[in-house]
Amino acid sequence: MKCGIVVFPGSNCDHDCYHILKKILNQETHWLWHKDEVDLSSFDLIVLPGGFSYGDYLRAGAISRFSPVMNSVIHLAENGGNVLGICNGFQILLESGLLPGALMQNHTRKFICKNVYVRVETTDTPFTQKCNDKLVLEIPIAHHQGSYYIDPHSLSDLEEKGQILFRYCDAKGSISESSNPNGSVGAVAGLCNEQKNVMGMMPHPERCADPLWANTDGQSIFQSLISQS
Amino acid sequence: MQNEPEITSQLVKDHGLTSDEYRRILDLIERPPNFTELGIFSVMWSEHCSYKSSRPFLKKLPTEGPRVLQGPGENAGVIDIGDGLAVVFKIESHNHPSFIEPRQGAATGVGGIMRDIFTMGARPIALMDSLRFGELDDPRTRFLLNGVVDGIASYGNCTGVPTVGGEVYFDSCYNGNILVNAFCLGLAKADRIFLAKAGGVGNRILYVGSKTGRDGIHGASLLASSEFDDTTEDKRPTVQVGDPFTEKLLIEACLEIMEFSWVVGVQDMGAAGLTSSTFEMAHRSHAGVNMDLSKVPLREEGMTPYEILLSESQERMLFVIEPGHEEEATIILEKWGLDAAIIGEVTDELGVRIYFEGKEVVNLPTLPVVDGALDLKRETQRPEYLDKIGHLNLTELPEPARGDKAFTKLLACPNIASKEWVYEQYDHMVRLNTLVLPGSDAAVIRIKDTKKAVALSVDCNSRFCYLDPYEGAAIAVAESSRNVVCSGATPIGLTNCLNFGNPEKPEIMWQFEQAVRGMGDACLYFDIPVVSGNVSLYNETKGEAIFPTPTVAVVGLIEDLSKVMTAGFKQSGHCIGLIGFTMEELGGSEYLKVLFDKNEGKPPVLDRKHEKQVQKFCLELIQKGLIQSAHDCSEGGLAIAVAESCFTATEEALGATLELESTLRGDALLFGETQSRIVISFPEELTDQIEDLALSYPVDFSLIGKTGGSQFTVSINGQEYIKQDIESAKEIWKTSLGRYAGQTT
Amino acid sequence: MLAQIHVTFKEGVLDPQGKTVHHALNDLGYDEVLDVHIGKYLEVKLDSVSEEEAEIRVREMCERLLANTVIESFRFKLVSTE
Amino acid sequence: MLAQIHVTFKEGVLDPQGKTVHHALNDLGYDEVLDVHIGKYLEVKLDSVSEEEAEIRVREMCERLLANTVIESFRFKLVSTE
Ligand SMILES: Nc1ncnc2c1ncn2[C@@H]1O[C@H](COP(=O)(O)OP(=O)(O)O)[C@@H](O)[C@H]1O
Ligand SMILES: [Mg+2]
Repeated sequence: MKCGIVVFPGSNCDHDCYHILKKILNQETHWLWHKDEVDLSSFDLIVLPGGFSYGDYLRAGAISRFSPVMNSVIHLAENGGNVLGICNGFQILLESGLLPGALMQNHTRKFICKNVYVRVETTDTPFTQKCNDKLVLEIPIAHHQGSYYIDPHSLSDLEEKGQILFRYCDAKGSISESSNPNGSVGAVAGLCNEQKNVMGMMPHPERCADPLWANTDGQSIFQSLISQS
Repeated sequence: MQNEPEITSQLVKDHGLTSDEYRRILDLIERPPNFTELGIFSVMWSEHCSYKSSRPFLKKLPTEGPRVLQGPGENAGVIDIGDGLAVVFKIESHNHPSFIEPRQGAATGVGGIMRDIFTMGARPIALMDSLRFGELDDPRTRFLLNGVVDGIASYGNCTGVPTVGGEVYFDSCYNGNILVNAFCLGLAKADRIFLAKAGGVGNRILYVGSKTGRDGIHGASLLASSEFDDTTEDKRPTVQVGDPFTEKLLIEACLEIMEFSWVVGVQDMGAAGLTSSTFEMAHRSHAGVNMDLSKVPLREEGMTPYEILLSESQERMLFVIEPGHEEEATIILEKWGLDAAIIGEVTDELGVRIYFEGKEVVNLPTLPVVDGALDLKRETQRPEYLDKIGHLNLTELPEPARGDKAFTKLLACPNIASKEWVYEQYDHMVRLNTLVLPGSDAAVIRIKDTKKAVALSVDCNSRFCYLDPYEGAAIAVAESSRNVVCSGATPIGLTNCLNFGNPEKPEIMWQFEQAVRGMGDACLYFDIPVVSGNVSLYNETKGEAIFPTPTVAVVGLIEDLSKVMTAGFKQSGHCIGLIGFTMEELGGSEYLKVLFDKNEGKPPVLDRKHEKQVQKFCLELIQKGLIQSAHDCSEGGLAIAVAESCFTATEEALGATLELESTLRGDALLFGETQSRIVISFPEELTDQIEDLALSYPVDFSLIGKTGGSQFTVSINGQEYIKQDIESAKEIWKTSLGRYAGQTT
Repeated sequence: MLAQIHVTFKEGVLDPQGKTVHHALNDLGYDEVLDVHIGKYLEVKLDSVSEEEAEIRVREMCERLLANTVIESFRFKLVSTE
Repeated sequence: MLAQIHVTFKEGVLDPQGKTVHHALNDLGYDEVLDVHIGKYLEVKLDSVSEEEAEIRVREMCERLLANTVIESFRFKLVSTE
């Protein structure tokens, strides 16, 4: 799989994604600088990594979506290429309109860094095909603006079309207010577009994919992508 | 310059200089300084920059060792960890600014310490913070706590450097003076360490980073060199706002530029801004500098040379580069969107000349400015309070028949309760190196592309230091190093932040002297070099000083990262053992404070020889793979230490049953804070092997119980003393700090 | 010319910050506080352009960058700085 | 009654958000943008109190909680909601 990792000036999980894709999973991995508009058609996967691309000033992801590289990413996405946005990357995908809805400040009003559980809601996507339905993954989150918002009508639309990939849940997979760390509507932790080639998620699968740690649940997402390319 | 104030004795005084000091300036430069020059002396001779009260004492700290590549004196200390790599670390205070504006004060504290690290060519890979606040029932304390934690989070998280550990204490002595000490550790190639050097004549001085504004003029230097009183409000505009995004750009750009051989030296602009960076760099290189302030990128209009030189705007650095490489440097800085300008060059004059709009505004020799402040021979005197509180009469303390109440009270008290509410606001995982997350004894950071890891811990029990500064400081060293050992590391270096009251008081200076001696003696004994540090004096409000708080951070090395150890029990049915033995020591304990509202007596005795054996033994157990957990006994004593190992067990909380035999009072046995004790757990079949090893040292070792079940049960000499449901106990411990912090009124 | 821009959450979008501040004010004894909404206030200084043009340009800035119209609405006023 | 409160950085205090948004607008081709400052806008709805009292109470709320007077200044206007 040929992967590209976009580097914005304030990206800080770029190296983590690189480490997992290149060093742990042995995939061909390239850096993509935000100022470069380039032809991405040879890539199997573009990752928009976590971080604070422009300090998260104004709104997370608001400024980055105008970077030249985003034109290339949008072009690729429109032509069916796989794009994965993690955390800040998810925020950028929403701001750029590649995914519907918005991310707001956590309802706790604080940054939250901890392990949470998410339940796989759809396995019929390139990002989740290696997961079992309703599989519970333990994945860390680390964000301040991760409370997903979309109007109720569009939310049921997402549900109907199978675009919701992950929901926050507890260790056993049940969903309640207390298992929702940031107040996201419908406990949405990750979703994809209608074509299912663009996915954004708040949790960080790259933080639980190195076997040096006991938990490697995040690998299932990367393995899904690898197996289909 | 036109309209410059005339130099009067009042103006000299307003600049924090005594008349003796002013006379010394006249002697040294053989003429009166102009207004701008007076400003320069004022900041450079301030306590904060000159260490005039503390320097004579600090000379006694041991700073050498085979691994030390750079000791105190540069931006940070450097220790060789093999494989061609070195760790660069330092801790620094931002107490006064954080009290005035907690969010920005703490944020810029983190920014400042990070710059000290990457200035040396190291990539910052871990942060820690040692925090002290007043009593939590005061809304002001909660405001400060929330603001400080938010500030650290906002800055550290945004720059992508994980905050992996720290400590938080509450005591009324910090009501009027909180402490915010920030630690940063970076990783560098051992042969590519950058120093604050100017090098040869003709080298260019390159200004990099944020534009200079009027913020923080006289910030660190004046704020940290006087006590707080009612006029402190007037000093408020000196607070600076941090810009972590620019810091992140600076980190990346600087590390990129430092790959080139034409970079001669680097210095960040910290306290006293452009002034101290210029003078110190020139002085260290036995060179001079010519500088044109008209070239400095400015944020505001109409700034005077005085303001430009003394501004403490954040996120700025100076590079010294060889001529002919200006354009290469500029291209890299532009790539990262940073302002940059050549503002001067190196001369062979041993002096600094500064120009502004074509006129010379400063012409000073470097030596008097940097090194001219006379070391003050501060008087020391043993404080009287020690006689009043030095003795604890245990017979006056009613001994409870059972320990349940004390146990749950201690679990809920903010000094012992889990600090999860704090560290969950910090990104402690970014960069994929944090092998041991916050919540264990020390954080462990793996070093990518090697088999190694480093362990970090920051500690100080200031209650002990108040009762006996010498012993208290030695205990801080022992505890921090014990924490590092419990994670499987060998201590290799130490940095310290000495937070004390007003040095003009002989009693404070006595505390200072004792603490530095205690720290130095302990470091010498445990063979841990002190490679960097920071002094923060005048931590007092309206005459009330804080407890002496000599915070220490110890860095340890783990050669084989598969041998990392954590504090939590791993499995039901394991044996629980205690390395070390318990004495009747309740002086200065959390138990005494929480249950009887007393801080008195003698702190626990630190038997250094014993401590060394305990640490060595524990390390050997870890390296031989004989144990499954190790956790040191600190605040709250044995009962709390075991409970914490229960709470941090791998999956859900694991219960434990302790069966103790002892002639001590129950409360001293379970809640006393005797030093040199470590709680370990291991599979039963290894008991003989561990006992044999203990005998061979020899070191005290006893079996005290078993893991498992849903209860935390303790019996003493066959009698039940504590029995608590482990899940509910954990809930109290886990949520208590957040509940306090979250109250709005 | 100065554009004074207000960006606020749309009706129906929960404003967690406003809610928290509301609680905090009540806790502090300001019982008369019935509701709090928190938005952004931006001042954008513009080089002399005509008012008509500024109107168009500022609206565009808001739509493209300054507000996220999925959740926020904006309004602005142009004031002369002469 | 509605209190419309503007909280902005004091003169001379660094406004990193404003600075970054300024750059972004210039990069987007809005060359006419000379400066950007970003502050907060709060709407606090008050139960019927007299205007004089509201004036005092709102000022106090700003000083105690809504503005950080070390680095921010505030101004507000009371509008009747009848
Ligand atoms: N301010 C803080 N920031 C980050 N982590 C913290 C902070 N305070 C405490 N911790 C973490 O909580 C755990 C317990 O801290 P502490 O009670 O000081 O431990 P110990 O007594 O073993 O030194 C440690 O892992 C520590 O790093
Ligand atoms: Mg501690």
